[in-house]
Amino acid sequence: MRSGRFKNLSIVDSLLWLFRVGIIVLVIWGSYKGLTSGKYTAEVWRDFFIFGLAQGGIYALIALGYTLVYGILFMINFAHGEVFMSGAFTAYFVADAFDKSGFLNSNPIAALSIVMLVSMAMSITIAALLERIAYRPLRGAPRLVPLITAIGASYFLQYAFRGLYGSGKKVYPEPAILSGKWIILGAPVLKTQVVVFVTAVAMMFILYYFVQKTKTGKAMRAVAENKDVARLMGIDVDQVIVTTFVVGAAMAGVAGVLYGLLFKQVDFIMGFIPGIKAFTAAVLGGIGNIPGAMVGGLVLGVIESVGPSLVLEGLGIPAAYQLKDVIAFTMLVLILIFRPQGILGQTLSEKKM
Amino acid sequence: MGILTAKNVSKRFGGLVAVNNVSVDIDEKTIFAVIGPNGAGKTTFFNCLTGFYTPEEGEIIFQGEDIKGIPTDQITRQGISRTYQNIRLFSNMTAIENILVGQEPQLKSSWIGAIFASPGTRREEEEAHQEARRLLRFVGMRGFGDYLAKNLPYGAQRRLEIARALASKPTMLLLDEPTAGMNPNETAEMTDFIQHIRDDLGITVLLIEHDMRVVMGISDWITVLDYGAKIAEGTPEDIRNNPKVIEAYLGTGAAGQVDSAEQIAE
Amino acid sequence: MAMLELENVHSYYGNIHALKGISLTVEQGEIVTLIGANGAGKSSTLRTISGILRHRAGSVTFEGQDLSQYPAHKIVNLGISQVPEGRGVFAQLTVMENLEMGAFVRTDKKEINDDIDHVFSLFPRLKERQNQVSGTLSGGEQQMLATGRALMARPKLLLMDEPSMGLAPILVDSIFETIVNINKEGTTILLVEQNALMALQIAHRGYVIQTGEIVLTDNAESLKSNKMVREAYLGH
Amino acid sequence: MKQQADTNFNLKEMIQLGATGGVILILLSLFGMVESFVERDIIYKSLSLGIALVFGVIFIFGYLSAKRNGNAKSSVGIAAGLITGLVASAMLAILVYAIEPLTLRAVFVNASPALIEALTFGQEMIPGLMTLVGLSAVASLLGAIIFTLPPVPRSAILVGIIMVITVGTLEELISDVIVNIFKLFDAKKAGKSFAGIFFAKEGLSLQGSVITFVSAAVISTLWKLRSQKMKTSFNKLPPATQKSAKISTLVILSLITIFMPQIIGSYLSEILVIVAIYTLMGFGLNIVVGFAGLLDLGYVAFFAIGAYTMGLLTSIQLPQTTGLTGVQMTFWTALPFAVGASVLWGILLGVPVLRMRGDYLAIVTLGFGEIIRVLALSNFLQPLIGGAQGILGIPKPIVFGFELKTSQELYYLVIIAAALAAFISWRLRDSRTGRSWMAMREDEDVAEAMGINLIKTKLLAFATGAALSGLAGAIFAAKLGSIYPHSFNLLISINVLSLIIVGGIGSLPGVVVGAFVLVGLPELLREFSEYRMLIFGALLVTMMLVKPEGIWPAAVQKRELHGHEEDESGIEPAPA
Repeated sequence: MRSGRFKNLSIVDSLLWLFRVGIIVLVIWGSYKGLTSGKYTAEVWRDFFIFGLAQGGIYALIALGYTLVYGILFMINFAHGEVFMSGAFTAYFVADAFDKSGFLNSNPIAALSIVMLVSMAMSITIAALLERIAYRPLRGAPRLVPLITAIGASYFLQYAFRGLYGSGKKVYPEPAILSGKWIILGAPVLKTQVVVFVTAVAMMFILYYFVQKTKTGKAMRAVAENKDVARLMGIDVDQVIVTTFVVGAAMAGVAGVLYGLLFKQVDFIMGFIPGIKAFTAAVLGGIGNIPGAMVGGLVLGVIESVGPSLVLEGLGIPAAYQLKDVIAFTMLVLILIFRPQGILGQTLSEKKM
Repeated sequence: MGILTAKNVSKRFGGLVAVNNVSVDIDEKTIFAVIGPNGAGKTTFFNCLTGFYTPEEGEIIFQGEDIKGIPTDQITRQGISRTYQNIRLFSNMTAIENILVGQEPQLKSSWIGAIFASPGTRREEEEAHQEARRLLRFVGMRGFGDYLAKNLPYGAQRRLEIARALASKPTMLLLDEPTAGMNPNETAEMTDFIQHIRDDLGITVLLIEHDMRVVMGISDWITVLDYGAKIAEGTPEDIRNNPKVIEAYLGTGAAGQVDSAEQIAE
Repeated sequence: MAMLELENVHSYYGNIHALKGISLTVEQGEIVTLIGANGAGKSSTLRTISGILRHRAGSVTFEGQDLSQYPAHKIVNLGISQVPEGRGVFAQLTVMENLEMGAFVRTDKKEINDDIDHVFSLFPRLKERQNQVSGTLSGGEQQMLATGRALMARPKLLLMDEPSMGLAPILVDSIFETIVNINKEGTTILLVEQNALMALQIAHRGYVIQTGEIVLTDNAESLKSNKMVREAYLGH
Repeated sequence: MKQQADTNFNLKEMIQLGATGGVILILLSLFGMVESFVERDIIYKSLSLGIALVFGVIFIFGYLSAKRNGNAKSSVGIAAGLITGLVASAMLAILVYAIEPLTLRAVFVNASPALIEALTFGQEMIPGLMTLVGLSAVASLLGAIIFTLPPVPRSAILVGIIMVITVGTLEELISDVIVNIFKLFDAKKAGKSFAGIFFAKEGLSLQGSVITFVSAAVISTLWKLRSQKMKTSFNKLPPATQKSAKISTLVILSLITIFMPQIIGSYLSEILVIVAIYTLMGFGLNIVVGFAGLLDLGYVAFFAIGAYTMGLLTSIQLPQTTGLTGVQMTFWTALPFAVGASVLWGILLGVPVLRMRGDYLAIVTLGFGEIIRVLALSNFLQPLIGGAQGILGIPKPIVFGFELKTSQELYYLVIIAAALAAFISWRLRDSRTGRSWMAMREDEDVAEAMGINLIKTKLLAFATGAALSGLAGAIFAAKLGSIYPHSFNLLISINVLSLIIVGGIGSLPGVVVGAFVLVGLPELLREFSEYRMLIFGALLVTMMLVKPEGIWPAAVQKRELHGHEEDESGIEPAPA
C-alpha cells in the first residue's frame, strides 16, 4: 500500500540497512565460531534442538490464544499468560493428589487426561470471566483502554492465585512411565520431550481442523473479517467471541500441563515470561494467522534453545544462557522492523490506540 | 507547459496497474477535472501527485521542478495542498486547531521558542490565529472555531477541510469529491465556492468529481480515466459528445437510456 | 397489513442523529426503492431494519412482530436478509464458505445444498469459482456472491444496499435484471440506490430520503416525472 | 422492566447479588486478606481492618440490594438488603465450616486455623458462625437502611464511615503529621497530647472515632449545603477582592509546598519523592503517548539509561571489574550527560520504529525495554556496569555546599524537576509543536500531507520523553546512592503508562493525580505489601470500566470517550 513512503529517507534507510547487515554478520560469525569451537558434540546440539521443539510446542499452543483473540478483536490479550498459569497451577493439585494416591503411576494416561481436563477447565473459566468482566464492556473503546484493563487483569490474576495457592514453587510430579528415554531414529530422546511435542502438535491440528472445517470455526473467521456482516448472517457475534477466548484458553490449559511436565515446576508468576515469548511467537509467525502461530512457536523454541550456545558463545559472550530472553526479544524487534507481517504474513493493526 | 505536468505516470500494486501511463498538463489558474468510475484510479493518481505514493514510471513536474518521489510534506511546502474523499479532519482537534496545523508550511517558530515563549514565537502564534480565524470566515464558518471538528455538520466539515488546505497558501489545490454526499443546494454553494477559490485567490484547482453538473459547469478541462488509463480529455463539450466516453460507460440496457452525464455519475 | 412497517423511527450513531422519524411500508411482493444522496440515511434505514443499528424511538414491525425485541442475529431467522453496502463478502473465506455462512441460521442440510445449486444457477460464474477465496473475485462477482449469500437464508424480504455502486454500467444492467428475477420468484425487495433512475425503472414504489427524513413518496412512474426528483437525482 | 422490579419482590435477584457478595468474601478470605488484616486495629480493640473488610463488603451489598429492589417501598429495600447479606454471610460461614473437614488447606494456603479463629471471633465453631451471620445481618440491614435515608443524612453517614476507616488505617501517619505541625510551632508536647485524644496504641481510640465520624459527617453536610452558595457569593465579590483571594490561596499553597517535608515527616517525604519521580516520568511519557499518540511500553529503558549514566559518571566506588577508576563527577556535572545519553538513545531507538504504528510500536518498545534490562543483569555487561551487583557509591547532589541527603531535602530537587517538566509540557502542548504531535496522533498520513515532517516530529517526541525519563533516572540514582538492574523492570513502564491513563491521557493535572493514586497510595499502604499488586490490578480494571477517560481528563479526551452522550454544543452534528 504505502511503498512510496519514506523512499527518500536515505539516512533512516541506510541506518536500518547497516543495522540489518550488522546483525546478519554477527549471527553468521557467531555461528561459525560456535560450531567450530568444538565445545559441544553433535549429540548435544541434537538435544538442544529437540528440547527446543518441545518448548516451542508449548509456545505455539499459548501463541494460538493470542492469535485467535487478535484475529477477531484486534486486541492483545495481555492476560493470556495468566490464563495459562491458572490452569497449570490448579491442575498441579490434582496431579499431586494422583501422585500421592498412586493413580498417576498405575493409570498414567487416564490420570494425565484428567489433569489436562482440569487445567483446561480452569483456564477456560478464567478466560471466559476475563472476556465477560474486563473486555466485553469495553468493545469499541479506544485501543489503549482494553490494553490497560488486560494489564490490570494480568496482575490481579497473578496475585489472586498467589493468594489462593501460595507463593512457593510447586514441583510437578512426573509419571514413572515418562522417565527415561526412547530411541527414535537411532537417537535417544527424553520421553517427556517427545510426549510434550507430540501432544502439542496434535492439539494444533485439532484446532486447525476446528477453525477450518466446523461451522463454528467458519463463523469465527467470518466474525474476524466483519462483525456487522456476520451479524447479518445470523451469527451471534458475542457468542463467537466467547468461543474464541474459550478455544484459546483450552490450548493454554493443555500447554500448562505440558509445561509442568517439561519444566517440572509451577508457580503464580510462571505465566509472564512464556506469555511474552508466546506472543513473540505469534508475531513471528504473523499475528492473527493460526498456522503462523504454530510455526512461530516452534521456530522461537528452537532458536532460543540453540541460539545462546551457538551464536552468543561463538561471539565469546560469557554465561550466554542468561541472554536467551534477549534472543527472543531481539527476534521480536527485528521481525517487527523488517518483516512486520511475520513468517506467514499477516499484519498487526495499524490503527492507533 | 502548465503549472503541473505529469508524463506517462504509472503506479502498480502487485499485479494491478492502478494508474496506467497517464499524462496530464494543467494550466495555471484553471479548474481541471478528473472523472471516471470507482476504481478507475483517480484517487491513486492524486496520491501520486501529492507524494503519498511514488509512481514506478513517469515524471511529475510542478512549477518546473521534478517532484516525483519527494516526501509528501515537502510537496505540500512546494504549494500543492489537498482534501480527501472521505473527510479526514483531525477530529479531536478544534476547527481553529485544524487550520493552524494546515498553516504548518508558513510557520517558522521552533520548540525552543515555544518553551521560552520568545517574542517571535508569540507574534507568530498571534498572527497564525488571526489568519486561521480569517480563513474560517472565508469558508463561511464564523463562530465555529472552538468546536471539535467531529462535532461539525457534514457540510461544515467539508468546508473546514478546504480551509485547512488553503491555510498552507497553496498554488494548487486538489479536491477529492468535494460535493460527495451533499444535497443539491449545498452542491450549488460548493460549486460557487470552488470558482471563487480560483477567481479570487488565483489557485489552480484539480478536481475529482462524480456530479456531472458540477464538472460540466465549472471545469475548463476534463480528463477521463478508466481502468487506470486515460481514455479521453477535452473541454466539457468535447467530453459530453465523445463517443468513446459514452461507449465505455453506457452499455446497452436500461442504463443506456439516460444521457451520458448521468451515466458517468454512476 | 404491510409486510414491513417503519413508523417514526429515530436512529443515532453515537450522538449523531441519522434517522429523524422515518416512516415507510413495504408490501408483500413489491420492489420498493429508497433513493437519496450520500449520507441522507439510506443505509442507516437498512441497518436499523436488520438490527445492526438500534433505533431509539419509533417502531419497526415485520409481519406484525416488533423487531426491537430481537438482537440483530435473530432477525435473520424471521426472514429478513441483507446485501450490505460495499458487498461485505468475507474475503478470506471461499465462495462456498460464504454461501454456507449465508445459511448460518438453517440446519436443513439437504435443502441448503439445493439452495446452493439454485444460487449457482442464478450466477453460473460463482459455480466456476466456488473454491476460490472470495477476495480474489472481481467487483461484479462479489456483488453476485453477496446477493447469493443473502438468498441462502431464504428471506421473505431482501434488503439491498447500493448493489450498483462502483460497477461498470454493463454489469449494472445485469444486476438489476437479477433483482427483478429474484422478485418474480416471490421475494420482496427493499432497494437502496444512488442510481435513482435505474432503481425507479425496476421498482413499484419509491421513497425519497433527505438528511434523515422521508421527503417524498409515490409510485415509481410518478417519481420519475416529479420535478424535484428530476432536478435533485436525475440531473435534469 | 423497571416497573416490574418496583412491584415484585425479586427474590432471585437478591439471592444472586448475595451470591456475588459471598464469592467475593470467600475469595478475600482465601487470598488471606481477612486473616492478615485482622491483626490491624482501626478502632483500638474494637474493630480490626479484617473484620471491617468482611462487614464492609456485606454492608455494600446490603446497600446495593436495597438500591436495586427498593425503588418503590423502603420496606422492600430493607428486606432485600437483609436477604442479600444473609446469603453472602451464609456462604462465608459454609466456607469456614468446611475448611477442616475438607482439609482445604492442602490447596488453599490461607484456609488456616487463624482464618477460622478470626471469622468465629475466637468462639466455638457453631456459636462463632452464628455470631458471624448475626453481625452480617446487622451490617446488611444498616446498609439497606442507610440507602433508604434522604440524600443529605445518607451521604453524611457514608462520609463519616469512610473517614473513620481511612483515619483509623492511616493512624500512624496522621498522628505523625499532627505532631510535626505542632513541632513547627515548637510545641511538640502539646502535639503529642493532642494526637493522644484521637489515637490509641493502635488505631483510633473510641472517642477519637466518634469525633472523626461526627466531624466528617458535619463538614460534609455543610459543604454540600453551602458550597453552591459560597461559590455564587464569591463570584459576587468585586474582581479585585476575588483576585487577592486567589493570590492568597496561591501563596498559602506554595507555603504548604515549601514546608511540606517538615510537616509530613521523613516517611511521607520519601513517598512524596517517589511520587514526584513518577510524575516526572509521567510528564515525559504523556508527551510520547498522550500528545503524539506513540504507544511506548519500554519507557523504563530511558529511566535506566539516565540512572546508569549518572551512576557510572559519579560513583566513587565503581566495581573493580570495570577496570576504571571512574571520573567521579559531581551530580550537577553528570546531569547533562545523563539526560543527553537518554536523549541519544531515545533517538537511536526511535529511528527503527519511525514507520511503525499502534500495536507494532507498543511491542517493539516493550522488547527494547526487556532487552536493556536483561543486558544490564547479565554477566556479559558485568565488567562495565556491574551486572546484578549494580553500581554503588553514587554521591548525593550538593547545592551551594549543602548536601541533599534525606528525602526531606531531595524533595525540593524533584519538585522543581517535576514542575519544570509540567511547564515544558504545557508550553509545548499549546505550541506549533504540540499541534503537530496531536495532528500526528489523529491521522499520520494527513498530518504529513499538511507539511509536517513526521520524522522530526516523532523523534522530537521520543527525545523529549527520553530526556524527562533520563532526568528522573539520574535523580533516582542519586537518591538511592546505588542502582541495581532489578529496579528497572517492565513494571515501571507499566506503572507510568497506567498512571497517565488513570489520571487522564494527555492531561497534565492528570499525570499528578495518577501518580498519587497509583504510586502514592500503594506506598502508603505498604504494610499491605502482600496485596498491593492485587489491589493495583483490580483498581486498573475497575478504573477502565467505570471511568475510561481517567480521573482528570484532558478536555478533549473526555468528549471523545463519552461521545454517545448528547453533545452540549447544540449545533446539528454530521451524519455518518
